[in-house]
Amino acid sequence: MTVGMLAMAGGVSLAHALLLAGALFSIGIAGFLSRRNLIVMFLCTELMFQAVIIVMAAFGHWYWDFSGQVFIIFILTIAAAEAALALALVVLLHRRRATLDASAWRELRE
Amino acid sequence: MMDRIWFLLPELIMLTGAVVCAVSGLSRDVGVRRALPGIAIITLILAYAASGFVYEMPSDEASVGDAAAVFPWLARMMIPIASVVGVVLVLVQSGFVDRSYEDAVAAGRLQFDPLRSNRGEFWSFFLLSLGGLMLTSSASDLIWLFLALELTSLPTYVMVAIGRKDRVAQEAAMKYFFLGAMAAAILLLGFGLLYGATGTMNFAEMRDVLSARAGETGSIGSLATIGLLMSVLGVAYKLAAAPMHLYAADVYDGAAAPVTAFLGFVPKAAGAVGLMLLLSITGWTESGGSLPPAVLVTLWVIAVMTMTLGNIGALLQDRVKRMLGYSSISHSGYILIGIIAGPGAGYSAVLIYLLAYGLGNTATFAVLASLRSGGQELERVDDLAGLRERHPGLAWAMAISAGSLLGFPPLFGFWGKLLLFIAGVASGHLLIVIIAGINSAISAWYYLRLVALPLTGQGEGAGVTVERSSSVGPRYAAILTCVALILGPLLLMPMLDEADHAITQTTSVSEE
Amino acid sequence: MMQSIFAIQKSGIGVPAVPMEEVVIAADLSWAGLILLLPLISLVLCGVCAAMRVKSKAPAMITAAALAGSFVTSVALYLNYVPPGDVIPLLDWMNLSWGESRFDAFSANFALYIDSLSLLWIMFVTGLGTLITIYASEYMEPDLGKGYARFFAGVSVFLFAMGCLVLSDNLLMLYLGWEGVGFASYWLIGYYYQRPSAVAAAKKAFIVNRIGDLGLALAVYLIWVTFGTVQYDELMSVLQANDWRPEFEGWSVTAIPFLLMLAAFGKSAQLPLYVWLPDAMEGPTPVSALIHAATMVTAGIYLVARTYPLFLMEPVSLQVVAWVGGLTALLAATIGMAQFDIKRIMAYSTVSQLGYMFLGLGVLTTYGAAYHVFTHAFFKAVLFLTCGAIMHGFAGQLDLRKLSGLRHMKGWRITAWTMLIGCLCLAGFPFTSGYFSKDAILAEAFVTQGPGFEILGWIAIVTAGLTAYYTFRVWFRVCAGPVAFEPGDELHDGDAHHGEFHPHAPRFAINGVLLVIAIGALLAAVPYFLDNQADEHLAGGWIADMVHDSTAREGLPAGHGDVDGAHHATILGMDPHAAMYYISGVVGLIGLSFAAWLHLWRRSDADALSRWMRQRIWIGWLPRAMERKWYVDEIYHGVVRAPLWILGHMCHAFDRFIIDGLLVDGTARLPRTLARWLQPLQSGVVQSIALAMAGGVAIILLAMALFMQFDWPGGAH
Amino acid sequence: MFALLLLVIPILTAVAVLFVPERTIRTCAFLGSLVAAGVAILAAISFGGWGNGGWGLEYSTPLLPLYGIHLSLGVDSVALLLVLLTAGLMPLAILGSWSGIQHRIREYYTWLLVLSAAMTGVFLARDLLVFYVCFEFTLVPMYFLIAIYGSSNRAWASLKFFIYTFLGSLLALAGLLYVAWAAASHLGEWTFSIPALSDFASAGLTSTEQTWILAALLAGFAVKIPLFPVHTWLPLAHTEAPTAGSVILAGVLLKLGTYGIYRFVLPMVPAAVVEWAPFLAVLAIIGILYAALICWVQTDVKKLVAYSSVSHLGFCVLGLLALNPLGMQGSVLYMINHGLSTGALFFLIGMMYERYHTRDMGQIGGLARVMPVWSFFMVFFVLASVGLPGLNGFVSEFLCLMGTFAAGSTGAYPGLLGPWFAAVAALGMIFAAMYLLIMVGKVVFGPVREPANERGPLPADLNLREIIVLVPLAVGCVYLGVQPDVAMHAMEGAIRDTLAIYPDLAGSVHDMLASTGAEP
Repeated sequence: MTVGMLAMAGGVSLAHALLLAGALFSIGIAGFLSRRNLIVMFLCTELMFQAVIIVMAAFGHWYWDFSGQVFIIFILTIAAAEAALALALVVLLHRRRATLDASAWRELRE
Repeated sequence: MMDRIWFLLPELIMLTGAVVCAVSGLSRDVGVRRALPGIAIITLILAYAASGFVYEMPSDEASVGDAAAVFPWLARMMIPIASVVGVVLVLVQSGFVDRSYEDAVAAGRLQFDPLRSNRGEFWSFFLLSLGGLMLTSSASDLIWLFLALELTSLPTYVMVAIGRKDRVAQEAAMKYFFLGAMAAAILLLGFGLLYGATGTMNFAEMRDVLSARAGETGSIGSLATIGLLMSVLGVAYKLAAAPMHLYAADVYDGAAAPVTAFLGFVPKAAGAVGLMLLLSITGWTESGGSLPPAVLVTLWVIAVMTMTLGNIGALLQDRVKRMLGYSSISHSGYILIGIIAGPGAGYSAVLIYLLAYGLGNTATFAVLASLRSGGQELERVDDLAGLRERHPGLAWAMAISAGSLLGFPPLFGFWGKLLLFIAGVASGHLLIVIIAGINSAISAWYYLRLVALPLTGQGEGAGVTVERSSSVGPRYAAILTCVALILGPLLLMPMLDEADHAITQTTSVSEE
Repeated sequence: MMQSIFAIQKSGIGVPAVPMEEVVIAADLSWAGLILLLPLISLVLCGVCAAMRVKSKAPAMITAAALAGSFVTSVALYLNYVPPGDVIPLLDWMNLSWGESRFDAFSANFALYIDSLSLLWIMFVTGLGTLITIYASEYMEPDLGKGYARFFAGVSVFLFAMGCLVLSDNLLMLYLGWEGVGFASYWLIGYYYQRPSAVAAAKKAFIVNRIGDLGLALAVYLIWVTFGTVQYDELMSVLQANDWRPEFEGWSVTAIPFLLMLAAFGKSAQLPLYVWLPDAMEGPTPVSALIHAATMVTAGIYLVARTYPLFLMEPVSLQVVAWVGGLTALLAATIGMAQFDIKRIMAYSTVSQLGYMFLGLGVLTTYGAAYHVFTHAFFKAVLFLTCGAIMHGFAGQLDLRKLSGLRHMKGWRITAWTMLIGCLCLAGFPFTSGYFSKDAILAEAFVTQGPGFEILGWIAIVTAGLTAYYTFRVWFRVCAGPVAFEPGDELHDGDAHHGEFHPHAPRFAINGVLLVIAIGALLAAVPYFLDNQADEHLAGGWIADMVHDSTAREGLPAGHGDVDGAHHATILGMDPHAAMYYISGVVGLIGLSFAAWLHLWRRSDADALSRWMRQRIWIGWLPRAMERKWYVDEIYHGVVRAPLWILGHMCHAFDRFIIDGLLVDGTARLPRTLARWLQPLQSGVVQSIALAMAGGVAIILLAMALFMQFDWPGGAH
Repeated sequence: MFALLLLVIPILTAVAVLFVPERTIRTCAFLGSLVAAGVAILAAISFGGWGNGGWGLEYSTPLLPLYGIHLSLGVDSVALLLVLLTAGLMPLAILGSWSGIQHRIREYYTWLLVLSAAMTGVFLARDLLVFYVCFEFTLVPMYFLIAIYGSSNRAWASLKFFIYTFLGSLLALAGLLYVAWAAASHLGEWTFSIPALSDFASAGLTSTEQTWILAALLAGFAVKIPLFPVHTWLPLAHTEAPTAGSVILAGVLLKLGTYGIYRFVLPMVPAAVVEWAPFLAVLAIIGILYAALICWVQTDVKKLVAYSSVSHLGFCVLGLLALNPLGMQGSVLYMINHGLSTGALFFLIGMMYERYHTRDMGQIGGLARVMPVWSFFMVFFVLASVGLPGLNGFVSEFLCLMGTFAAGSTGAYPGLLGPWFAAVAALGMIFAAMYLLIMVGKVVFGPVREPANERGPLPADLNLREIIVLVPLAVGCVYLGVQPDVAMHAMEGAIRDTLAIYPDLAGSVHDMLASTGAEP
């Protein structure tokens, strides 16, 4: 139903793009919540970011407005920065515990 | 456009300071490395001065401030707040990064190796994050806001990781980072939907679009509402508000005390400011407009949940930083009262409260940073017992800061809370004020432990020997903040005027 | 329905209504304040003596002198007395006002209301007080340097409070005196404070009196609310003018006398509040004589007499007074018959005699009541003081089975014979003072019409017989018969010589006082034969004069020659007054002869009789119940004290466990409990935290989507 | 200016105490409090409002003009009487803890002086927030006094005291802020001036609003008084507090609650007060009897006196709710009298405790023989507490009950209480005699019983210092018992002013009664 309405409201391309973005975001978040490997978890966040990028791009295209595109550049940059950070962190953690299992890190709890 | 650059002078100064720190931290000269906190302080003072300078310029722009921003004068208020709390934070953090490494170098056991030194990075991240906070306040569109928020938080991830080189700190960094990434994704998705709903990234234009739509259809539309809700929830992570608060206890607990002090204030302030900016797009101003009911209800629920969960969570804690982490969550709940109260009295109360809370929070961590037990940080609340017998000044500082956080008259925290309550009542949200009152009473339970154990305890935690840490900075910070908490209310009148000015000056209509 | 003094006639208890003259304010008589001031001064001086640990008899001297001064002042006041009396302002106390009307102000000051009634009372109070203080100066010798000053300070307090009670011009100052005498009595009963029984008795006296005080307090409120004043002179003129608040007329007019009654019954030890008086005998004997026999306990009679017009407004109240008085008289007499402690016998006889006085008030003879108060004060003081002398001499021995033949012992003759005088008066032996005063009441019981008043009269006559019996039981046992004694358990230093007990006979002060008061007791009959000054139509001599100018004047007997409508009743075909002379004389003699048979001539018969009665089931309960005071104390304990005590514990438990434990601490525990429930959220695993966060976001978004009214298609357009 | 001095002198003394040499701390604190008392007396002399109402000793300077918040001080005669009570009790409290407090004396006297400043501030406040700040701040010194210098269970007692009263006062703050906001939206500008807010609220709020505000205010004040059923912190706090703490707690702190009712509840929400007076009176009466019964079964002397405070303050509340000058003057007088007599009782218990280290009636007895002077004072103050006429307790208790009894029958004042309320409450008089005399009977009289542990360094009986502490209180008790007129005339005008709005409500009360079918 939603699909149909979106299609009616905004045309095929936008709806498809948004659906794709929604699917990506959902996969990302599902993966983030279910996977234990730190690197895979990080990749899932990247998936979510990509989903947002698609949203931005789609709406930017829809409105014929460039600020969406501009935002994409910045998002990519931030994602890159985060990737650097994440990798550094993962290396650090791996050195300490020799595992990338996120649930191994549970010293801080109640 | 150049006009805006001019208004960014303070942030540019911060950036410069960060670069200077990063570079000079690599110096082989111990003196230079020791001077890093000094550089940070100088940078902050310069930024403060610059904010005064650019905003008081005798030009047409001066009357409206940073005309392109949503709240043109907000930065005029936020930069001083950030600088003042920043200076104290510098003192708290001075000398703790790489302490053992530097000690070893000083003792001649190790050669100085720039690749192993984190000090320069730490201070530059410190300044960058504060710069991000300053930038947040002058944001005029979604991109800027996002970048500013990320600039605020990304360095903090690193700071948590390198602030203390042990397992829990790294675990804290891991949790902070990964959960932060997820929250950022949610925030971004919200931004994307907002963009989709309005077709613009500029806050002023979005406000025009949405208020026009609200004028026609009676609502801003569901896409915008969902987008706004997601953005709010994303920002809630920075603010440590429910349900995005769950990381806070672990992270605050794991990070080193000085870093926790930083975490307790800077991202939270950025989040609060970001929330004020985001909500402005609904056309909600002092003179009129209102929040969409869904957003209002969400904020209301979030506020109540946050303060309640924070306070009751803190009740069970034995570890002092974890307890303070929960306390910081509860303060986000109080801040949200001001947000709910809205532009005008509510937002200006938020600004005052941020300062009061920032000082009080920093003071508690300053005390913790001043103390070590067995070469480690203080872990358990009970370790504070009988502190007065050995270090009366620190015990008193702990008591005063806890009292201020509790909102006890006549300390600064009380006035902050009072202004929030007045704003809440004045905006018709009496119930949430009452809930906040009950929450304050609950919070008395654990804050009083921080008062009672140091001052009245008989040293039950005597098994652990508590000594003063070698660096004097935290002690000065504790004294300074406590003086500020006691005497701060005397400056309340001008501060409130300033905050009121910062909030009531809004860009009325976009230029287009 | 308006009721006034005049309405009484409808109810059948006829009284003449004579308008009262206005009482004048007489500031020039303020020297009368000395009556109150002197005891206060002596209180302070005694306090100083106590603080300086004076070991001489100075406190007694000071107190005696001060009280003598008070007595002299009272007499001087009497000599200066001009009917209808004066109000003498002394000191402002409470004056509140918030409007113009009388009802918008409340004022009660220290001022003296001098009329004949208060003069009568203050004179015998201060007079007897002086004498008994002199007596006590010797009696209390063993305590020299220990509690001596404290004792006389207490006596001073008592005299001050009693003066306030009697002389006050308003109900509030009366209340001050009322509680003050209660406090003095607490002080003096608990004089031997190391004896738990004395402490308990003192406490009991104060608390039971407080119950009465509650009645007085409520009565004062009600009087003020209804009449707008608590000052006697204003009150009387309000009553005369029917100028009270109409909305309170019905129930408050009824309630006032009953509340006052409660107060009077508490102070004067009537049913159901008499239980404290027998226990009060724990105090030193002079105290029992002064406070618990002669003066303080008559305050109830004074109160009723003082507020008589209020009682007259509600006729039922006086009937209740009469019945309570009569029944108390009988009950206490029966208890008195079965006791062995002579002081307790006297205490019950006091209760019984006070019952007579209330009977008198109830049957509309304030004169009779006042006269009986007057005579009783003397003869009962004598009796107590002789008991005290005996107790003093025999190391606290008071058991009449262990004392005998006192009149044959050297040094004890005065004691024995003065005791005989007291006993004769108490027993109503013909031509003693008690005979006349009792008859005045008895006769009126037959004259006045009321529900069962005739039965009441016969009860009173029977009681008179019982009184004669138990009175002479004491005298015959203790003073007559062969010489025999056992010492009590309160041996003083000088008592035992070489292991052998020697009773020490009373000396000058005690004997002198005994003689004086005994003579007084005999002479108390004289006023009956004096001429009436105020109104020649009255009967009753000087005492009637002293009641005449007061608020109690409605209860005065009309002259004998004056056969008005009220005196139509006859008893055995004779005029009640005349008949009573014979009847009570005969009844008294019967009681006396029984006592003589059982306790003088054949004491073994008494034991046989007692044994015989105890072995019979149908009558065996009677002596036991009489001995155990009809179990009244036990009933109080079971019905009032124990339930309240249990209730106290229940309240305490409720407070600790329900209010504090459950409600307060439970509420305080709530946040922690809630936090414990939520603790699993903080499991520390990054995924579960993320799940909780994302779940929270999802829930919020879903809830908003469901409950907020979205216009779904309104998004992107 | 006097007002500011009264506030500043204790604070300055407190600061001085922090820095003077160890040996002179007590002297310094004592002198400071004496000076404060002297200034209070001077202020009382210079005060022009005795008897005729109105404010005096006014001082005002802006704090937060944006919200109309001023540091605005001033007193009416009732407040000044309570200021005098505070200033008068303080030197005695300091003198009374001379030997009882042996450790951390510097802090002790600092807290005591700060406490006195805060309490004075409550009575001096003419601005809502000044009031609230001082009202709330009294908790801190008291908290420390209990938590540092208390007996064994002090941590729990202080915590409970703090949180309980803190919660209450926060709710009261919410109510007061609501009033301020309502006034602001009505008047167009913020004000926190108490008279202005009272004027506005009494007329400008609907009866529903008034009811809620009444509830909020009572949450703060009823806990402080304390009224049944929110009284349970008090016995605990009293038992644990050090002597001077108990004295101040009973003497002044509890009066903050009744003063709050006098200052805020009665003038601000008259309609709600009139409507709810019977309900509150029933609570007060339950408190009177219930606490009295509990007193009866106590074995701890201090706890007994603590519960007796609950009982006594019930009379005080009843007097206020009578809504007529009789009851109200009695009630205000009661505040002072209770401060004197119960304060003295706590002193006496403290003196006993210092010697025997127990307060258990089962272990101790017959002290009249060992400590005659102490016993004299004990009996004296117990009698004052019992309400023996001629001493102070009587006058106020009598007037409170009389006001209650006559409620509705005193001129134009409305009143829903009446004879039955007074009659039931008056049972408290009997109970008071019962439990206090039982206590005296056990502790003072009877055979001597002393606990086994040896005496402290103090002499057996009271020393001169202790007598000096007690004598002023005794003199006060006698003076106010014999000359209550002095105090009552002094407060007359202020009370008439406070009650002035009530006669207008009388009509509506009668309507209300008519609609509920009740009879006046």
